[in-house]
Amino acid sequence: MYTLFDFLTHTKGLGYIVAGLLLLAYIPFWRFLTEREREG
Amino acid sequence: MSVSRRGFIGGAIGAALGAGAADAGTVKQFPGHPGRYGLLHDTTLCVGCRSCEAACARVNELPLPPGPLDDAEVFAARRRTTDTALTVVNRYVEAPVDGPPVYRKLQCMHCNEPCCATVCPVHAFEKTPEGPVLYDPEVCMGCRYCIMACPYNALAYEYDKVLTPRVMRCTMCYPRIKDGLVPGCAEACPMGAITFGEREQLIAVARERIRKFPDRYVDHIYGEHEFGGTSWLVLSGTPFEELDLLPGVTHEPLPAIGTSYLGVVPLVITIYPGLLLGMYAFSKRQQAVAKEEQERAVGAALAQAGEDAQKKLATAAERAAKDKERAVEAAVKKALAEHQQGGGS
Amino acid sequence: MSDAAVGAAAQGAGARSILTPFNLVTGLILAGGAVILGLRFTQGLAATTNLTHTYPWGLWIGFDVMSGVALAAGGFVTSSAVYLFGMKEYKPIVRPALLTGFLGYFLVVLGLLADLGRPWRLPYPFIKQAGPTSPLFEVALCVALYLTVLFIESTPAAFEWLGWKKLRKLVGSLTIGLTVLGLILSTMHQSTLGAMYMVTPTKLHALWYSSHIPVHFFVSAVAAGIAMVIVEGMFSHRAFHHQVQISTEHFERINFGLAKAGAVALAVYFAVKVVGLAIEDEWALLATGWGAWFLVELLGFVLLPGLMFAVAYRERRLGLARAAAVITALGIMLNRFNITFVAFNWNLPPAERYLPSWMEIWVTVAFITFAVVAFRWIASRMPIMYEHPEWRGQH
Amino acid sequence: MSTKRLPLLLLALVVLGAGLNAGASTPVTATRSIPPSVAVMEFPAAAGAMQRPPVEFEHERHVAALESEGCTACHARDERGTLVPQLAATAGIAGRDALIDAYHEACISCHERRAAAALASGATTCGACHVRRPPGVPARAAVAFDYSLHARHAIAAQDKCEACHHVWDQAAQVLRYEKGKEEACRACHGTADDGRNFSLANASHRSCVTCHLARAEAGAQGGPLRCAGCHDAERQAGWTRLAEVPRLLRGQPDLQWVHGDGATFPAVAFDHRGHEPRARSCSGCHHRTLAACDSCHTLRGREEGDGVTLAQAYHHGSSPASCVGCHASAAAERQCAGCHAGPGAAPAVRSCRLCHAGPATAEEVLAVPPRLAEASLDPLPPLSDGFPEQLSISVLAAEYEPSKLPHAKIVAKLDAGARASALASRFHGDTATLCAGCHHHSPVGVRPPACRSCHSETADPLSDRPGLKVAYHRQCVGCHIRMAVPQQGCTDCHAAKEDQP
Repeated sequence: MYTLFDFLTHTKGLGYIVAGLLLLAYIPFWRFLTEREREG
Repeated sequence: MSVSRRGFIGGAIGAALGAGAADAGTVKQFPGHPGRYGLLHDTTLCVGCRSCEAACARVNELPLPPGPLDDAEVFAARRRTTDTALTVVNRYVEAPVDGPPVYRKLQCMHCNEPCCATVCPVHAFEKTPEGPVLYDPEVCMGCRYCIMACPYNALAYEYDKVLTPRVMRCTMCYPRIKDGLVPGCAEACPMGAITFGEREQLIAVARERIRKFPDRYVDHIYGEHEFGGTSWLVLSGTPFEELDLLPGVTHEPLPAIGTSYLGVVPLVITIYPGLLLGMYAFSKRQQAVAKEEQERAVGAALAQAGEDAQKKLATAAERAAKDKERAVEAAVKKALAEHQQGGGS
Repeated sequence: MSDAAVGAAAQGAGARSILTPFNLVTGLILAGGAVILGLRFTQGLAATTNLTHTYPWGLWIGFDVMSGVALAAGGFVTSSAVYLFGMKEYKPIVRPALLTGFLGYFLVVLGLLADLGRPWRLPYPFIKQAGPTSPLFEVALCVALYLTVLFIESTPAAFEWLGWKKLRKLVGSLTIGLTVLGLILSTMHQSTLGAMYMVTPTKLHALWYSSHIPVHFFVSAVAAGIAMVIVEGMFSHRAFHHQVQISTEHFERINFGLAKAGAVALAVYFAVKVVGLAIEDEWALLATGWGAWFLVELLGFVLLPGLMFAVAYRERRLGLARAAAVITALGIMLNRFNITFVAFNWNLPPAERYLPSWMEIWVTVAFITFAVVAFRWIASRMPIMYEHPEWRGQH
Repeated sequence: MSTKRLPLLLLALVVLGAGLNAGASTPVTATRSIPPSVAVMEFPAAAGAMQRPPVEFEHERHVAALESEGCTACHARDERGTLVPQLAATAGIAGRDALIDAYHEACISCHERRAAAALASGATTCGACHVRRPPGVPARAAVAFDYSLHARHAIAAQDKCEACHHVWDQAAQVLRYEKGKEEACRACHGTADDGRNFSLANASHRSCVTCHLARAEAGAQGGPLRCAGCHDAERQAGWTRLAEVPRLLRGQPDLQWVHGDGATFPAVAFDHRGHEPRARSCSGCHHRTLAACDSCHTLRGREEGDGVTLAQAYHHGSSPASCVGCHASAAAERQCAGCHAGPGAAPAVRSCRLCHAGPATAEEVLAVPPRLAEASLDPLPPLSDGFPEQLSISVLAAEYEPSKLPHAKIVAKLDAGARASALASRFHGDTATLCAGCHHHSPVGVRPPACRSCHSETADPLSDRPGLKVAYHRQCVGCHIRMAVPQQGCTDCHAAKEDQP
């Protein structure tokens, strides 16, 4: 990792993927959270 | 030596953390690929013969600059690099009474931290370990953000081509460098105004020239730090502003400024769902509460109305009953009176 | 307006003759646009635009992408207000706003396709090779996603028109999730459009350049979105008067609500701009020629409409609110033009400056006309301006 | 505000903006040059800032208007009849407000008086005099009182030096003339009035203008009376210069040993008489007083000499008053710059001996009379293969024909330049030194090596030694540029190849 450009490419690329996955993961988490509400 | 239990545990944790902390603590430094190449452009030696333009055109198989090379009319207007001329020489200072005119060669500066590479949405630019910044036309979609972002206005675009327009710029003769040769312009320059070599050595050479001839040079190597430093280094006898070389607003590389905001983006992706669904839940609950209150209010109102109705009914019934009694009494009395009159008559 | 009358009015529009003056004019413009685009795709960008190596981005980027995205922000503003923040009384204007947003973003993609050197490579950042360090990559990602979100959010009207009940129910259930996703995507790319200019501190004039440009772009987009909803309401309410179910009093109440939101948005935008001046200590620049031009934009097209919105809301004057909305929309366009090519490369001599060629202007007008015609075609068929009887009161 | 007027307002805003924007990019106009006859009347720094822009007093217009009344209309004469340059009305007034009132009283009342008498008169309102103008640069050229001008004045004063020179007798508090003590005015008169010791400007105007005025009134041929007469650059160029200027005798030695007391380095024989015509005036070297250098500059530096040591005074590389500095600037002249401003022109270490050739100890200095080493350059050697007449450089010939180097012609031209200058012939020592101009970084005298023996094909980035092609061009074209030789084009030295497109 010699140049800032390489570093940014690496970190930002990873950043997007991680954020995307977390966003998707939020849906099952929300459903898990509010499951009981919907049954009642 | 007695080691108390807490001391022992504390020491162990400290050691464990300490090992990991060694490299994490330092701020990230990016010195760039060691031993990468650069070029030193000494504008006090340049005589404006434009051999470099001709050499560059030959090496890149581009049309030679129009007209004879030594036609001084060309210097009347200041030119810029175009898609068919990857480098141009401009005259920046007319010949003062006591000296020769000052020329400078324009081309892509091959920055250490190229902002053209940073802003490209398809990563078409790559900063090679040898130094040049290379462009890959196979992925470029022609958005031209690189041309807009370059602070030196060094990039050009083939607007006239329909199917295969490319971004055109100096490649520091990358194929020649890989063959161990010197870039075309450096080889062609008769006055040695363009010297090719390792960037660090060229900086040392430039400093030595300034030290040896203090009144010939402005004591500044342009490109050593500007926007994070460039592969092309410029020495000049006149202030750099006169050579249209902006004094480098900052030594911080442009990619650092350009992408500083992007750090927030993943945060928006992760924070917003919680925030918004929280708001949505809040507004739904608010609506639910509002509905409940409404029902309760209606219920109460109904109940209230019901009670009033009962009361009213009760009073009405009472009154009715009394009226009836009174009516009955009156009737009875009247009957008695008629009876007494009947009896009497 | 009983439901039967509504249905009759919808069919009635088609019966009239095609050659109305409106169709003639739009047809002419669109034909001209098509010819020029044909010329652009056969002779290249050089033949149809004044773009140069110093000005790689011109009117198509300046208007369609920069201003188009901001003006199409009405969609996410209204949908998030209604669905997320529970402002139910704005429900009737959600669909037209979403349709405007969808057509606006469609306009953006059209503008990009016309401006890109190799438009057939538009999906390359996602399928071929990504450049994650680039703000433009982030904008492309979000615009692509948000276009699909807007498309899905606009389909309920189509499904109701086509009578596909199951699909309509499915999309109905997605509304909340889509609105949340839409708000996320909008926040990101509205601001990152501004971040695209953070990389050129030496080329954009100091008065317009700021390290907080993303915030400037986002807040101005909200203001522009609200203004655009009012402006769009102005035209569509008059054009589709026979379809509108809500009473004019309710429509006016919505407009005044929007005017109030507009006043707040413009006030915030004005504040952010002035704070920008303070942080970068550019007071002295206001005395220069550029300072005067900046003040024209700031006072004439941000402060003025903001005050007009406030007065219109207090005095309940709809005409004033609509005028303010028009000025705000023009103001955002002026700001985006200033940033894209008026104050860009501000230190170059006037000879090297950029002015859009008539062909670029014609094509841009043709795009706008296409959007208006599409809006008119959809709104006259699908339940945009009114609620379909079967689906009354549902998401 | 009804919506009808809105489009109008909008249109006005846009037009205003566009107009301003067009004006935005016009560059700031160049600074204005203030003619010599205009005096910018600014407060002395001590009196604080002025509330209004300074008045630019046009002396020329006032003189033209008051021609008939003569100088005493504004200026007064002191007890000895000298014309005092300051305005009479403000003479002796101190204090900021008093000074303001005095000026206003003097100028405005005069203007009003003349206006009443229907004569040409000036402004009376504040803004008319205090005008805000862009920054100006005074175009006033300093008067170069060189030998020729001094000689013309001496002739006019019939060699009576007491006409201008005087000495301040501290004891008797009086100015008197003393033979042999004549100094340049700058020796005593500084930049600002200091009690009775007037500033240089004040003192020079007092003596020169008064004398010129007296001669003019007496009908004799006198010097200029108006500002532009002395201070205008073109007029100065137009002054008549004496063809041959007699030597200015002030008791200075012809030849002497220069040897600082306590110095151990050999003394230097200084040809004072030879150097005098080299400078424009005595104060070329005697930049403060006409005393010897070591009276202010000592080995370890003294307060009178601003701490500049004797060695620095004589050897400072760029000061025009020092020996080495003056010689360096001479070497930068056009006919010498070819070699001296070139890449390898550092003076050889042994050149110290050229000057320091005298005795070392103080006693010997007194005993041995000063003598100059004579400087004679033997003639150029005859043409031979060691000293070729013409060279053809073909080692690199590729795009062009081999280049023809007229070796003898070049050496002859440079040699003539060296011979013509006494400085050059003295310091070159022998004719062969000239060769080191091109054959640099190699011993002088022996047959010098060819360029390609040190310069290889490719440059050596470490030692910054250029490749052969660059060495040729940098040396030849560089020298032609420095010496303004017209042959600087590619085909001037080597013909283009026929098949070259």
